[in-house]
Amino acid sequence: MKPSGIGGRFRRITHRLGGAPDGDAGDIWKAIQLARHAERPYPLDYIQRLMPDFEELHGDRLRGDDHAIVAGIGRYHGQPVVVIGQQKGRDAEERVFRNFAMSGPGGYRKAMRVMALADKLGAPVITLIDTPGAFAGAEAEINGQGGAIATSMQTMMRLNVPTIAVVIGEGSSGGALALGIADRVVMLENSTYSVISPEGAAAILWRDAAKAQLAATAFKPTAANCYRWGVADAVVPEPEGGAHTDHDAAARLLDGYLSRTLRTLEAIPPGERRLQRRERFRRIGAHRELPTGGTAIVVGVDDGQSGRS
Amino acid sequence: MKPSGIGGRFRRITHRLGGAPDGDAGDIWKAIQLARHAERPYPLDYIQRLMPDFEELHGDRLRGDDHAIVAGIGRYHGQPVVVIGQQKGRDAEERVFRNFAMSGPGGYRKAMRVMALADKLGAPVITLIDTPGAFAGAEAEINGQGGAIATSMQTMMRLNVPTIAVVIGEGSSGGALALGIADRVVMLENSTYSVISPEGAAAILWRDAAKAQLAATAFKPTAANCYRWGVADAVVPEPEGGAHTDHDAAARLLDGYLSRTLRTLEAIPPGERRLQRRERFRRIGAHRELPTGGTAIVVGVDDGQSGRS
Amino acid sequence: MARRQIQVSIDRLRGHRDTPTPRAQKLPSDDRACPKCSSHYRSEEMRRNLNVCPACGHHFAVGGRERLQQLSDDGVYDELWTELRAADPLRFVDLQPYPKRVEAAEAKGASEALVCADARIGGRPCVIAVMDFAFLGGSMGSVVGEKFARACERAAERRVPFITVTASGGARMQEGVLALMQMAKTIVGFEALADAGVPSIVVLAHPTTGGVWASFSSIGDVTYAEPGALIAFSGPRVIEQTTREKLPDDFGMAERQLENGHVDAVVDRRQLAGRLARLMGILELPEAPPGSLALQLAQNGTERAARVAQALPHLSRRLRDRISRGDHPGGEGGRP
Amino acid sequence: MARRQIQVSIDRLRGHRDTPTPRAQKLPSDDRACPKCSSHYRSEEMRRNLNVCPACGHHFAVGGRERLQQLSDDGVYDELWTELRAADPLRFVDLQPYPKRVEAAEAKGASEALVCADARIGGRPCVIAVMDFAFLGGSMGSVVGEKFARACERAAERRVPFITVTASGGARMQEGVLALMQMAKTIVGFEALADAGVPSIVVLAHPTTGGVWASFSSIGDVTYAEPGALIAFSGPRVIEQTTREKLPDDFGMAERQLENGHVDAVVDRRQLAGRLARLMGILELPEAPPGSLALQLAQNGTERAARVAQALPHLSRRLRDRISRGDHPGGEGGRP
Ligand SMILES: [Zn+2]
Ligand SMILES: [Zn+2]
Repeated sequence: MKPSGIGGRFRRITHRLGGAPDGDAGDIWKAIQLARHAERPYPLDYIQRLMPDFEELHGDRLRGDDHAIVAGIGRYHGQPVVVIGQQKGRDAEERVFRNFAMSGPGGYRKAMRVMALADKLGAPVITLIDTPGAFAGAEAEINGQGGAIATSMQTMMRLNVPTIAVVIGEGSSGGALALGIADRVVMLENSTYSVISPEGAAAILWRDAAKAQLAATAFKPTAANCYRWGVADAVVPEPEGGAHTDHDAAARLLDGYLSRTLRTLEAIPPGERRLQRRERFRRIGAHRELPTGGTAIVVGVDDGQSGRS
Repeated sequence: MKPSGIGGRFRRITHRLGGAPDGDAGDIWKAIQLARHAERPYPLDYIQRLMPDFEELHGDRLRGDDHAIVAGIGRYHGQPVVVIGQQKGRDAEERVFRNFAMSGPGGYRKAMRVMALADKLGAPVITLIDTPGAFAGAEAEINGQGGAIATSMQTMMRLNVPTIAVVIGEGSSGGALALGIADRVVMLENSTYSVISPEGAAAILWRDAAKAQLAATAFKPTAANCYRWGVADAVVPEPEGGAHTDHDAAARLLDGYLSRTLRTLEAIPPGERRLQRRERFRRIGAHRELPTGGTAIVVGVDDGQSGRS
Repeated sequence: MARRQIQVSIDRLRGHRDTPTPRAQKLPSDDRACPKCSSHYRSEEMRRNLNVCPACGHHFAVGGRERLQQLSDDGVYDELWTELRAADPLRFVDLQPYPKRVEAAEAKGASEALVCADARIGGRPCVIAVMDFAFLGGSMGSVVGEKFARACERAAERRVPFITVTASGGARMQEGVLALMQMAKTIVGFEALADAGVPSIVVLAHPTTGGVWASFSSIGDVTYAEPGALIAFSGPRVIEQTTREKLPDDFGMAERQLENGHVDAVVDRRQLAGRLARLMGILELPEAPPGSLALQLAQNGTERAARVAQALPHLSRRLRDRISRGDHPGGEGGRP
Repeated sequence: MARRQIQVSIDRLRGHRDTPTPRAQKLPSDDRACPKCSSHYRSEEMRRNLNVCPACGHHFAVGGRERLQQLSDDGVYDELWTELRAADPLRFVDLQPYPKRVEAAEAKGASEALVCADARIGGRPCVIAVMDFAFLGGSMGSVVGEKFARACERAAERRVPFITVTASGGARMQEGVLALMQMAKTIVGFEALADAGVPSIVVLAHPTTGGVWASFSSIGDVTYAEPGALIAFSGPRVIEQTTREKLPDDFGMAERQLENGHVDAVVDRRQLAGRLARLMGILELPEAPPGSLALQLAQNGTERAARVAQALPHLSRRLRDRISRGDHPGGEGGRP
């Protein structure tokens, strides 16, 4: 392949990444609509199916209880497991109550407080991600929205227990990633994971909020693409037509993945598991290398195999 | 000695505790007045004398910066040391700014945040205690004054670095104890350490705020008594007439104790040091034991030696 | 887990069980009046309803042993360390000498402001420590601190949950700075639980204030509160005196503290035992100690190690097929 | 510590040093106008004042290499990893293709939005990572994440402080979810520092927003901010659009964030190098590695063990004498 210098043409890194991203705008837009479907199962829908004995915990132990995030501990396959999820509302009233699953710093701090409990008890942590982003508000800023997200990531990076993050709907921006640092990050078949919500992207990049569909598809945020990029470790299938068509079946499919993966993770010593988790996030990204010699080097998301050509 | 049953007479435990508490009301009141002397050195007075290179840190990383507590890191005898102190104001304006050294939850959370830095860097922690108590206000309660004090104690109990708490003035109530969990707890010669401020005690126990002097002396909160009770590990002398007469000399005397003690503590492996710290607080207290046989047993503050009689 | 009958004579304990609360004592007869709805009830009737007003749900105070009886299966529990009694290290005298106060409190039947016991709730063994507001306002002195620490250590050793029900005005003034230090001692007790990975469940009853709220009771793993319980470091009166603030009537109440983020749930006393049993069921550690599962699966250690170093498989074209089969690259653990 | 001359040719780097900020580029001449006080200055004059308005103290933007030069002793630093360049994993196109944007940014001289270097400040070695707002708004993509993590790892290995100066609009949209993941990568970098006990010092320049504020830049060990810098997760315009709130002019400004508890100090750029040097002096670990002091004092191990088990000495009557001598029971460590 032709070497590229500064300002030279970009090499295609798609082969290295396991194929070009799926770019069909129609398919992507469909996934985005399914990920946000009003009847899609939310964390409490999964929780009640996966663990009928579940104790929801409330409060950040600082100054409030953020309803955009539900957190608690339940009995799952014979052991206590902590679940933390971003909860959208099912009807108009609940949507306001849940603030459309856009939490403030208190939500992440509630999550961290429950993570600490998981670490104390040795209970695995499962996060269920479904948010258009962290809340944008003056009070949230004063209370340290940035620091809350960063500290949540740091806390998850340090947990001694097995952790799985599942993107169940739309995972947008740092508000999603705050709960997304885990030993395994997986996505439901029709979920999306993106740096920003379509509406936010349209306003910022196209300077036109009406360009949401265009913006959404530009990010190609489907599960299959995220898998290719190394952002998702696995894609969990949904019932035919999408998770909203059959909550029970969706929960069963997720259950299969979670229970198998928890067994796998529990077999790894905690210290090693923590290092692997770190290494996982240390690797993700795509850049070119430009040695002084002028030869282009491509480094993909995973440098365990040769990335030089 | 005569065994005592339920409702029987209390045995004197003073011998066990190294002598009866000094009960002279005049002496006690004098110590209380010296501990609260308006010219007494405050944390920043000691800090500027002990460590001219000191970086004050601000903020709890949550929502504010409580000026009743000063915290930072300074160079002390060739190593970084974290200092956290309760700071009264020197004049009327500063007293209001410092809220009379009565901090809210944010003050303790600022302290904890700086303690975490100490643990990361391996820097010893020195706390300087001087407060009439934690602030009593509605906002402080909503923000979890109770939990902040408890968590601060827990954090100090867990620190891996050497820690010394110094009562430099008046140490009253949980507001003082929040910074008082350390490998060594020491008191300046004229400082006091009590469960409540004299004014608070008068209002509660005598139902008469004017009875402050009576209440103050009833608690016998002098350094010598606290030493007898095992609450203080050492008493650090002050200049003749009290610390307020010569801040430089007071700082030199404290410096001698701190530098020697840090060397001693640093020689103990962190895990052992933490266990000793726990054991120290596990022991403190005075109670009777009443076996079924009816023989009274006195257990003092320290059961390393025989306490049975 | 098989239900084991606890071998303990509780005859002597039962004698103490019905210690009436201070409020009830003020009534001349066996009657109680509800301060919220003014209904009158016989003590026996009230007790059967767990000291909750049958008309309006107002939660009356409950004595330490009465609470243990309410929570324990069949009312059977095994009280611990009744031999620990208050001393008078300060020779403290306020309006009366401290020993006189202790004698008067002991004469009502309780031995101290904290009652500890081995018990079972819903068949699950636990260690319970209950504060008794009737004993010197549930104040925390050296005996409370010592018993509390022992109870934590006992739960940690036996690996059974630790449950505590609070009701306290705070530190016991009459023991001075030694009472203050008991706050730290309760933190030491909780450290033993943390080391053992044993859960702490805190139930906040009315009132939980001062040094008790500022120590163990605010840092439980799970925190329930009884309806209407006052939960505060500084009580409303102290705050109003200090800051001249006018506080709302429900200031510091359990329901507000739930909103403030300091409580996980407000639980009606009549549901409390059931909730605790259910919670213990959730929190129970798997029968096998941690690591045994690891051993069991250690056989695939080499496979695992290979996966850790493994690069992203070049499987893109087969991805969709595999998704539809639920059979993802990387096997059961997904991609390494 | 002896001052070591860094062996590095900076001729090539100097060529890039004067990258003008976007604002300055809009001016036709070599002049700059202060948006706060309207004073006009020549670029050279402004640069000598570290891009701070000499009249009113307004802090102008500073390019990455310019910042390195400002902070490093004698303006000498050793830039790292210039060979890392942006890729286009999404084949992203908004109003123009992402590669075109990168080309245009690179053409101005900078290689990416983060510039890393070995340097000395006040004689103390450190690793510095500076964001360059002129390069695609200082946005954080894969190259920024990779360089950042490497810089942290390098500081951890060499046990020298890590200093970062931020100026960023957040994640680089054009790299999609891979840009989002760089937030996590910076946390991994900080974990390396935490493991090594190496301090992280964050300097927040205008603006520090979005994913940069929501990752490493909000969790430094010590956090300085430049006067007037906007520090926020969501910027004021987004908030006003979302919530219809009318925000004060100084919303999210460094001075407010100091009050809000998120910043340790607001530091004028002209004092910054001095402050950093002083701070590194405080934080410097003792020459001897941890434990050597322990070894040195291990000789009194038996004495110490005895003291640990030792009970409170019965020394009350001698206490006062000893206090006055400064010679307390328990020796240098006080009571065990
Ligand atoms: Zn009623
Ligand atoms: Zn100006």
